[in-house]
Amino acid sequence: MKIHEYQAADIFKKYGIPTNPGKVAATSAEAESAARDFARTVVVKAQVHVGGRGKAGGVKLAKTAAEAKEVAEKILGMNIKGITVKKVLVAGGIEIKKEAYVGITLDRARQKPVIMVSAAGGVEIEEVAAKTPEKIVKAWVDPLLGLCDYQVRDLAGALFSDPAQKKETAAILKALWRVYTECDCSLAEINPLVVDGAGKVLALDSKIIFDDNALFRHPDLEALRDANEEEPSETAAREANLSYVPLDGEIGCLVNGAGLAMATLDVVKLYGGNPANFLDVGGSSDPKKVVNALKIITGSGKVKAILFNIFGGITRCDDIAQGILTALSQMKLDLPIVVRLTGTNEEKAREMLKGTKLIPAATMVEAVERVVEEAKKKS
Amino acid sequence: MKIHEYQAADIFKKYGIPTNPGKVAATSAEAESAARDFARTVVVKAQVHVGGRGKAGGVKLAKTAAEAKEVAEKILGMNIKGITVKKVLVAGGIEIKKEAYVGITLDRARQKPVIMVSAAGGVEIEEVAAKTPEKIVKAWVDPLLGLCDYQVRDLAGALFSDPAQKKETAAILKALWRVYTECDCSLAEINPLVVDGAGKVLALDSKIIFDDNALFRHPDLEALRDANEEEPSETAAREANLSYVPLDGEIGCLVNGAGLAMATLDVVKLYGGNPANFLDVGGSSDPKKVVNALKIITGSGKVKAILFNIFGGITRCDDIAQGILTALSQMKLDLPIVVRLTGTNEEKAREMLKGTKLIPAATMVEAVERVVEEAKKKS
Amino acid sequence: MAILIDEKTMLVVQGITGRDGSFHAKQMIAYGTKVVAGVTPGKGGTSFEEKVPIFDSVRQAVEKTGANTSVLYVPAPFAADSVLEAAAAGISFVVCITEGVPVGDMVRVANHLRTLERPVRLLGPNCPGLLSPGKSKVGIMPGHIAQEGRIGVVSRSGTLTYEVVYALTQAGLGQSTCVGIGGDPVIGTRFIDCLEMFEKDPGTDAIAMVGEIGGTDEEEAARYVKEKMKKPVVGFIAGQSAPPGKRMGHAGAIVSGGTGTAAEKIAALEKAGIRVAKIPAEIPELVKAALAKR
Amino acid sequence: MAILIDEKTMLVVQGITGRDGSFHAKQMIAYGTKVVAGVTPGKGGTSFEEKVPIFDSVRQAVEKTGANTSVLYVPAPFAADSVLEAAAAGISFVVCITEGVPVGDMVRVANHLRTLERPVRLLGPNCPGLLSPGKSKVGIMPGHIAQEGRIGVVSRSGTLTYEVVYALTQAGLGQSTCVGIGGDPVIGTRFIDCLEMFEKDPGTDAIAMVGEIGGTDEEEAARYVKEKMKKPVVGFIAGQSAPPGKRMGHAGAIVSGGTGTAAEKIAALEKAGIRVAKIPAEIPELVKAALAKR
Repeated sequence: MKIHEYQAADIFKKYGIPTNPGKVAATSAEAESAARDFARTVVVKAQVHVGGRGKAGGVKLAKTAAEAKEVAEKILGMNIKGITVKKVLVAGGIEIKKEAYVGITLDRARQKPVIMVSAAGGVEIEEVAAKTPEKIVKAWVDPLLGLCDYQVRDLAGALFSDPAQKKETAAILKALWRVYTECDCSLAEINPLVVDGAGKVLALDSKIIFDDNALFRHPDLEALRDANEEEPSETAAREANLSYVPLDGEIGCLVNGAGLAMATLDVVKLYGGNPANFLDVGGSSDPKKVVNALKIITGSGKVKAILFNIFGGITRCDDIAQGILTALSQMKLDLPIVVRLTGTNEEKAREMLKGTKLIPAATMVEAVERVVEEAKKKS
Repeated sequence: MKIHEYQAADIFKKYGIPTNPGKVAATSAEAESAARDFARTVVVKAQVHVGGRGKAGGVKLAKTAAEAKEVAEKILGMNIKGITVKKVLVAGGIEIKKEAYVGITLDRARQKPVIMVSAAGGVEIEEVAAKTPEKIVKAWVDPLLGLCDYQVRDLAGALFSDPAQKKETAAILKALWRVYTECDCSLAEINPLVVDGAGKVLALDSKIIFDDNALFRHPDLEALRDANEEEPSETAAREANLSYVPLDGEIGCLVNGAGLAMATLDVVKLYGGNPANFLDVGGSSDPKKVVNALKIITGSGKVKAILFNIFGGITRCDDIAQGILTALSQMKLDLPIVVRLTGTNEEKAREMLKGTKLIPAATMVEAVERVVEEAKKKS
Repeated sequence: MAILIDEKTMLVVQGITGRDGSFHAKQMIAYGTKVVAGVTPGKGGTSFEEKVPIFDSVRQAVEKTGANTSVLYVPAPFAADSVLEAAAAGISFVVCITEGVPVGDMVRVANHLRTLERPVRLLGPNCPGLLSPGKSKVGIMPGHIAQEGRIGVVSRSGTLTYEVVYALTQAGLGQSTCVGIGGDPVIGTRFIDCLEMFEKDPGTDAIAMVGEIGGTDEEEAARYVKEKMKKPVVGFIAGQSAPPGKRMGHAGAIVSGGTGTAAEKIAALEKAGIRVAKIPAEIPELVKAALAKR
Repeated sequence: MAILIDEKTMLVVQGITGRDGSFHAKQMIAYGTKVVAGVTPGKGGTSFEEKVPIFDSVRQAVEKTGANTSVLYVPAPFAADSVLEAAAAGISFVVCITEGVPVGDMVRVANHLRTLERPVRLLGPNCPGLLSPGKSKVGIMPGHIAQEGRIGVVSRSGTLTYEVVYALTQAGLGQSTCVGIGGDPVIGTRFIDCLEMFEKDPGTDAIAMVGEIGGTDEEEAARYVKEKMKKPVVGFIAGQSAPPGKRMGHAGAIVSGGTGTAAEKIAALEKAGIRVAKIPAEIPELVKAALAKR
């Protein structure tokens, strides 16, 4: 789960990381009043869950409160990578002497958290990694031992030579490690970590992504979720406990199992179709789940045909067919629906679909060919 | 470092372990007033840093406040294993349905903390271990992983069968583990852990010993030290940074190094003497340390002769001899002093002692024989 | 022959009295798996289906029944502890079916298991378990889709594994062992581990490896195949059409920071000489072709 | 021959610019130990006595100088971290002189070191280090008391070790290696480890083992001598007159809960056929007698 910069900064502050104080504004008037309080140049930053907001024009300086109002007016409502900006952060401008990067994430290959620091701050770490990997210093943390002082010293020393700045950075790294582990983060990042005019080290931008699997033990963090940042269909899917990702195409896909769902999208594309979504409907034959899934998928109005791709496994196919039929009887849906059911009693299931408006298919390829064809008919 | 029961109970309470509330009293009047507040039978318990206070008459029931006063009068000032009782704990009497033992300490052989529980509570665990070891259930904790829930479940299940009591005990064990690690304990023990009349599990006695080496990072715990529980000579030695243990004999021993000091006491005993103390004076030639050490050793007035046993090592023996002479010139000491110095320039050192009242000796055995002889002369 | 489980597998089911645990315990018993014990704290002394003794702890289960393998159907908050319990109790192979386990928990568990003197292998979490057709089934895979044979299957997913296994079976290609290693970012047994075991297994002639987006395990597996393996491997990678930064159902199926794309993985496999199927249904043909070439 | 350190020992001194570190670094260099590097964070780039380069971290020291052994003269609060640093940097033998290290820190360190793939041996903490006469000296032992020879010495204490080494030297019994394992309750290298190394060392004929009250390491060593060793071992145990429950200087020298007494230890040694000296001065005679008996 992603959170906003200002929320991440709040958490960092709680753990003792110095941040640049700011105020959140949802209107340009609020932004103006915030800027007036700072009584100097401010920076107005779009609060959205996507990177590259600077390039998109979502970060602007304003010398006066009036200018801040003007700038906020432009940024609020702006669309950045498909997401509408609802809030801005207004923060006092500071003199920047140095910009560095520090971040903690999981190294999947080594199965250990890795702390990365780079004296090349302010740009995305992926960019640094691609262009000048030698500028990144890494330390892997033994998760059972925790972050050691000698590692912190090494990392801080790679960023700054001034003893006071090294010491402040060491304290920041230790605090960031605590945030990372105690809050079950998949990413805790400060980019840039800056040295200000007074020579102090502080976090100028704050980023945290939480491990969704661990949110159950952090209700306080779960409460930071901003549903505005999701499409309404994503919110609905989350609330219905469906694993769902909206896509651009016209073929709605209901598949059981994430791997099979991904493969289904691939086959749809391979056969010339465009999937409207990723959706794992799970292994049961519960009609309610199917109803929820269909509503979510068709909500956008873009879907022209629907594909069920279900590998029965232990659940019997006739049960699943019954579930789909019950679900469809509970809602009005005027779209071609291709159903592929494989597993125990698959013939019986296909038998059941005869005489309904559902189009049965025996294999995945057959089903995909058919649904692509149906979608094209509708175009 | 040992602390009192009431202090340990305070720490346990802070970590969420239910304890039996009590009040500390330093006078019988305070004990009476505390008992009046409880308005029922109370137990008056001597607060001393030694075990076996029950057998020594240091724990008594009192049905009324008047009786509590009477009992406290007897206990306060009582001498238990050489220590005078200065405080009592007055606690409400409770109905005891079951008594168990739980404790955490270091298993030196395995180099891991071990949690021990026993359904045979109320007696010393060493006694249980000696007589009925099968009644003790142990779990070793991987210090890097920490205490696991399955271990807690296992241990709690070994004590109680009632689900609620198991659950309460599990929570107590987890809290006790936190006390043990977070406070750098060498022992954290509840004996007995009882089930009271209402079926609730609570700590009826609380015991903690801290690792002296770790006190530097726990100033709050260091502040719990009760100098009353030490002999004045121990306090003085601690403050002078000398490693010292008072003993019963008449031969004062100043040795450099703990192992050599222990061996010196052994040889003194073997040759018919009785050491007055263990004291590690360290490897330096600092006269101030020697003065402090001599003052501490001779403070009791029981010492009849003094033995210096110094293995020079890297420090030169003539330097050490000079240090001893300087020290002696700074204080009045009318006791025979045997000095054995071995190492670089030992002959030169012995030369320096000639003409002084110090008695030089070439070997440890020679020195011990001589000091025992000198002490006997004085008897 | 088979890898990881066979006739000698003596299984303890952790969480046997739960909804999933009891359902799949029955399925496993019906398949012929030797389910020797169940564990549910607080229910020790009772029995499952009047056949399988239930214990309060895995330690007791191992002591009384000699179980050597365990499978977990316990809720996500307790999964890590249950794995540790099994490992400490003397189980040498732990299969964690549970989905939604915090990644931090598994990082600790995986690193801990690696330090044990007596090796303990973990499969999963978030995996369908595994199946050695005709010998033993541990987990939730449907037994009827598989058939005894000489193809090894290893996959990060559930139903996609079934799809592949079923396709192989229908093509007359039976399996030695079908292993679902799980879709989480941190898992106990990885492609390389399974490939190594299949390479050593005299009952396996070729391997079908089903990967997906996220991480670099497929790339490392490709290197391993090229450098260390003699048996043919064919592959499939799911998620070619997945957008970056989105978690595709599995916690581990995410393209982040530009790495872990299907294109990269397919390229790595092909570079290592592994034929990659465009659709799952193509796998049996590729396996046959690979076997014919030997 | 010798154990643990010899002519090939390339030493890095952690805390080389401190009072103790600089003093003993000079002593070690004077003895002939190959001191190749020093470490003091913040002083990297300077040098010690214009001869030994100083680095900010052990990693850098190892990279630049090929150091294989380290010795620590760092204050107790930082000792555990310094051991971990050395271990992570590729040092294979770490000698921790520091006294007063929290026991909990060493419990973590000792358990961690045991899990490393590349083995790292720790000696200490709270130990005088070790000395292979004529070859190398690491720690704080006075070099002049020792003499090249074929007796191994292993001891929990400092000056008592010197006493024994000096007595051996004066009796004409030179030493292969003299090891002070340290007086703390949790130490990295124990009696058994040293006995095993001495048993294997072709340069050692007999071993003098100096124990003291507290713990059960001497008892375990006695069992080991009886079951596994061919070379003669003689013993001494300090602390026969120590009262129970009192820490006798060393954090580990305490009789607690009735165990760890000198009487028990002496009995265990004698039961294993080890001759135990009544006073340190008796050790050389016992060693000579044991060697004559062979």
